[in-house]
Amino acid sequence: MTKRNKTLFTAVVLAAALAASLLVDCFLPSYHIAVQVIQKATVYALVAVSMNLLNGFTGLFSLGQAGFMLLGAYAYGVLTIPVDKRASVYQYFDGGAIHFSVPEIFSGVLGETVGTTVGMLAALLVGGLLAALMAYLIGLPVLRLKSDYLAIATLGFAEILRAFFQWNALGPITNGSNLLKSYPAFSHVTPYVVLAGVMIAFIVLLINSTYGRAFKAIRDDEVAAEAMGINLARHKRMAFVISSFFAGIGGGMMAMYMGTIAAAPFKSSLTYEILLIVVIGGIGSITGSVLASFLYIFSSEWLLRGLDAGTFLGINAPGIFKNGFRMAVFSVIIMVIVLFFRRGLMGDKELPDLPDMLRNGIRKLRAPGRGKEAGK
Amino acid sequence: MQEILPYLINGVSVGGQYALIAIGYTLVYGILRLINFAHGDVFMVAGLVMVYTTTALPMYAALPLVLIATVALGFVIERVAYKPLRTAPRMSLMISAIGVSYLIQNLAFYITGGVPQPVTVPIPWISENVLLFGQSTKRVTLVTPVLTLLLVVGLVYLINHTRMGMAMRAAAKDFETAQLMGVKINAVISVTFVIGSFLAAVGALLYFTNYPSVGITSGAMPGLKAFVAAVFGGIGSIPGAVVGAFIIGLCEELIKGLGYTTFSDAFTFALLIVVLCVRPTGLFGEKVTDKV
Amino acid sequence: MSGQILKVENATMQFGGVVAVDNLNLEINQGEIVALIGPNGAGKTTAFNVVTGVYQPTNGAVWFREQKIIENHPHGKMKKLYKGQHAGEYPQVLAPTPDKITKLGMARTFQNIRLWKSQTVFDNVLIAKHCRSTSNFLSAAFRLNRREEAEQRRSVEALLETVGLADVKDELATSLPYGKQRRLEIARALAAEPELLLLDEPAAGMNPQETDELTAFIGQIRDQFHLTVFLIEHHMNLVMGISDRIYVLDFGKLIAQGTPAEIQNNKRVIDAYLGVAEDA
Amino acid sequence: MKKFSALMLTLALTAGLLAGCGGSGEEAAPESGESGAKVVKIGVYEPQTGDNGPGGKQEILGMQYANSVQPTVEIAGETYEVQLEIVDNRTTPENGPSAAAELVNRGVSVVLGSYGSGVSVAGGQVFEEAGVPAIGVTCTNPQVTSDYDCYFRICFTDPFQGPALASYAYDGLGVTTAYTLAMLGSDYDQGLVHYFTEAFEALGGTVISEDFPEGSANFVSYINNAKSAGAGVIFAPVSTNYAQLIIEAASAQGFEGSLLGSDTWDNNKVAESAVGKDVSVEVTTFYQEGGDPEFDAGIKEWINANPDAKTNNGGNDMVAAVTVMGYDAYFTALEALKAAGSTDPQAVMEALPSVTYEGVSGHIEFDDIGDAKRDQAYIKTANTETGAWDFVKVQGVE
Repeated sequence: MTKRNKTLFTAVVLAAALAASLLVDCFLPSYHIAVQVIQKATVYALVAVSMNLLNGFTGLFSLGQAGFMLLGAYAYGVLTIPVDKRASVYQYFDGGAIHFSVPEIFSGVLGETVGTTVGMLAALLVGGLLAALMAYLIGLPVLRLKSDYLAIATLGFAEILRAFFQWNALGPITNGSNLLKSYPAFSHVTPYVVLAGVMIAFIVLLINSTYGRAFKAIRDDEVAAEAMGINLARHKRMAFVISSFFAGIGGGMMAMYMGTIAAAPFKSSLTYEILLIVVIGGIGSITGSVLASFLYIFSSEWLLRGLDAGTFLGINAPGIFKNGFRMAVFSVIIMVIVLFFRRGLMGDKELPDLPDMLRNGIRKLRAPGRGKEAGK
Repeated sequence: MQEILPYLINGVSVGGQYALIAIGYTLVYGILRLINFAHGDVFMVAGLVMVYTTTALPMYAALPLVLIATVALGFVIERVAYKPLRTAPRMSLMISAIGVSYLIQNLAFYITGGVPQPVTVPIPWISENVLLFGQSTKRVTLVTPVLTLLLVVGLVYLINHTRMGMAMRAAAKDFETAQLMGVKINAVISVTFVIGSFLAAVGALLYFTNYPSVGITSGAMPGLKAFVAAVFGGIGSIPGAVVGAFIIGLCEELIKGLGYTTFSDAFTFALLIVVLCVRPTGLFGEKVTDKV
Repeated sequence: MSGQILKVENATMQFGGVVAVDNLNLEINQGEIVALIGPNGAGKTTAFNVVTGVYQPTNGAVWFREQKIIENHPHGKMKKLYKGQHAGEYPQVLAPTPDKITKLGMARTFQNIRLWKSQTVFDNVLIAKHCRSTSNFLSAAFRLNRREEAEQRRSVEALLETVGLADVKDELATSLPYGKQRRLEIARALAAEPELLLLDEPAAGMNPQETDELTAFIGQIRDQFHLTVFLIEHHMNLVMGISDRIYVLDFGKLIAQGTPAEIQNNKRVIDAYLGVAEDA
Repeated sequence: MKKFSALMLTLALTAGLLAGCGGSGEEAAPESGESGAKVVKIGVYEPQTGDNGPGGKQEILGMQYANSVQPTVEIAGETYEVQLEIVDNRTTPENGPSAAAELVNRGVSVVLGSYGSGVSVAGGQVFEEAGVPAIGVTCTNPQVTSDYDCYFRICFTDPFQGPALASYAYDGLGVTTAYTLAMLGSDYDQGLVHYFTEAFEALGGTVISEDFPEGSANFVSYINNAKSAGAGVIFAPVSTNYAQLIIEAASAQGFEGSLLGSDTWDNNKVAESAVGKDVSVEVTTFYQEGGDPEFDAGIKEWINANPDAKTNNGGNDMVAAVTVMGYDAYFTALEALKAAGSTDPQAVMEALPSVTYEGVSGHIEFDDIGDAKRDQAYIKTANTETGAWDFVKVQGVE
């Protein structure tokens, strides 16, 4: 396939995705399961891509994603809860310490609809920036650590962050262990798709720029990269901060999707879940992360629910299809991918390579004997 | 003194439990340079097996079975999930470990139905209450640190005075050279996992006797804490892991005693990060430099 | 064209109790090709690592273009352990990371090839241009640096043409035959626009014919890019055929220096290479 | 080849996905059941897994038993078969919206649940948008009903339960210093502690509050803190698993005062874990076994005849209060369906405020917010010999 065709193909796929999301919004009510699932999947896609930027493209094995999402989610909630709802949300903290709401401030200037939207986006942005700032601070000591030490240190940071957000002394801001809620959220699919799409597009652009190439050089060989004039500390920090920024925004969107914010969901298990999505999609493939997010969320939240409920694909076996079977099947699939398909769905290939991959696949299927040679 | 005494006793007991898990981490890390994320879950499985076997079998049959089952699990995990990745990048290995942890938890979830399994038949004698310096406590509190130290002494002897121990030391020092020198590396690694799982099983017996139930995430927190202990003591070093575990156990309980209960877990991680940044090799770890 | 480009002054590198480089002094002038030779384990690569900032010397200083870039003195644990000389003479601590040194105008290759495995030949060279890029991540991501990027790509094309790798530019670096990988490493170092090129055993593992080609190649790029070359090598044919001057290292100490002809007849060098009985 | 297989895997899953879309897109119109009668669906939005899994399962038992007692309902002159649609919300808020959407998707007329307030609040958004009424069974946080018009509740709330416990501790037990222990990150625990503290201090007592991180197993130091603070009572409104751990630690450390629990403690496992120990455990709850002997006998027979149900009930046939509440919630829903005269969720929602029902747990009637009008809680104590709950008194707020 020529380069022009590849670009064309990519454009068509993206346009189709946008059209599909618009169609969903036109025909399905906001409480429809498809809407819920697509929203969750786009959020996961964004966070998975942000993690891939760090783990897949820069080779920094960080497990702090949940912590940065937590920051983004809380920033979003704290800034957007309408002023008149604060008394009921912060019921144990006398209405909390913050007495303004960003969307309300903006709607005072720009009018109700536009102002609220702008305010929500601004709150998301603040969440992202907060996560980025925290990443910068954490990064100063932690990024000097090598692979697995880095992983465990970032994991630890996420846990510490969680304890802080549940601390009653910070209750007037974080509401302690209690839920934040009643904040505005997008109820349609398209805002999620567009928002996540724009963010992911930025990451793709970054990865294909000179900085992205430098990240990959660090991943492939740190010593050589440094010898070729790439400032390791600066570039690692940059990747860490950028990744955390998007994780923060992802956290804010997650808050929108969930409708309530508590620190509890942002545990290390969330990070593991996202890491496994990245692995399924292929470490080093943005398209893979997005695809895997959708597959994972669609199956776990919707299509494979039958595995837990007794009946699946018309087979009724309550003895086998009981609670937890779905996740058990999932984890087996994940292990199979980790052990035998280490490159995941996409390897390091991207959307434009997809038609070629399919064509090669079909050719191999037709001539299985020669398949091995062709595949090298 | 009388006031902090109960915290000290409890801290030593908790430290002993962490120590038994921490050794498993430190041994595996010493040889494979892998954080075996699944180790805490092996610990949890040992607890579950204990619950199931002690209800079905008499105690003298049940306890050995727990040890055997746990050791077998550790062995199988290594063969299935880590051995095929021997030449793969370290990140793949770590992902595999996280995957195994996820798998064990989800399988346990499926088997138990996601409900914590009650420990209906606690191990006799050690779960009785005794008085110590005027404080009421369970006998296991005293047994744990003593048994831990005995096992560690045995293990250190094994490593320093047997052929297998020598092979383990060689593999820890230089994996490839040891292989070239005729050390059967796969056997050594298997033995490492067997020892680690055995100690985790002993730890689980002592730990879950103390508690009313075993849940699917019961292993996660002790596992993580024990790992921190191993890093704190200098990962790869057995005395380091033990000392680290006792220090962390004591600190944790003292912090609770001081009233900062909100941060008792967070403190452990803060300690970890400080250690990693100030002295990445821990208390007893060896310094490694990258070759260019 | 003359004038000093690199000066290593009383550099000592000690790992614990082991002195790997002991009071090394050397000078390289602009336009020269200088070789550092010595038996295995003599400390040649360590010396390279000190010069390029990978290791911080225990004591001593390094000057680049008559500007001091590295300096250190024994401190901390080394204070007591230090076995070298000139301990009190270097009070400052100057320890730039390798990337800073590369930006100053020094680039190196590695003894065991360290190419970026998942990148194409072209990208391997292009990435080395990154340190000369002036864009920040936002302008790079939003493609506001188109002109610079195009310029870099053009110069990489030209460079690959020069080193004879233009025909394989879209292949994965690791799929190249060994000799070409070596060449690519040199090309990559050149892309960082150095004045001083450091080659760590460029001919390792090459047959005589390949070595001859390499000898010619080094000469050619020296002239074309107005380089100074500092190399470590075991192939005496190459060293003798190309070097203006040679330094000889044994057990971390400098035992001889001079023109190829002088070195060839130096008794200490011959002893070092052939080995000499302790009591002789 | 491997890459290709992986790709095929994707395609297969995608195909499954499309098949799924085809199968479940439509709004469920009244379908016909096996017997040919029309079907009305009642959604069960409960945790079956996670920390609240055991409680959720017991609550479901009540609904299932009620369903077996009364499998049909008369709506506008027609007999409908009642079908329970059970979806697991996995205890945690992040799984709430999709679980709720799944219920809406299955076309339920009314929803029952959930055990646990946080996840109820999270699902409430979806029910509100879809216009499906929900009846909270044992979620006691006031926010559940105050936030959403669609949410009703048949149990008492924390602003009642907390003060009831405080007044029991202060007046009933004569304790002036209380120690509270709540899990970090649990809004239920923290909320109840808040109301308890407020009331207890208003009565003139002192309260020392501490939190423990999720996943804690060793409570010895907390008990020691309570002892050294001179607390006469430990109030720990935590989930059943932690309740057992606290009882264990309190007995090992020889804590002499009372352990006070909330409705979550009303569980067989908790009572059993106190057997043979020198502890005194008291809890508030919605119902006391023996309050309706006929009902007790019926449900015990049903549980014993049904191995799965017995497992879900913790392996014995003790009747938990949440099970009774589940039973009452089911019948309240049937009353609402009858009153609405339609299976349309909107009609049910409009009919609910005026529904009244004489349940096993008492009279059920909703106030303006949608909460049941309740002013009494049962206090029970764990019998350390039999492992059963013994009735102490009926407690109100003074």
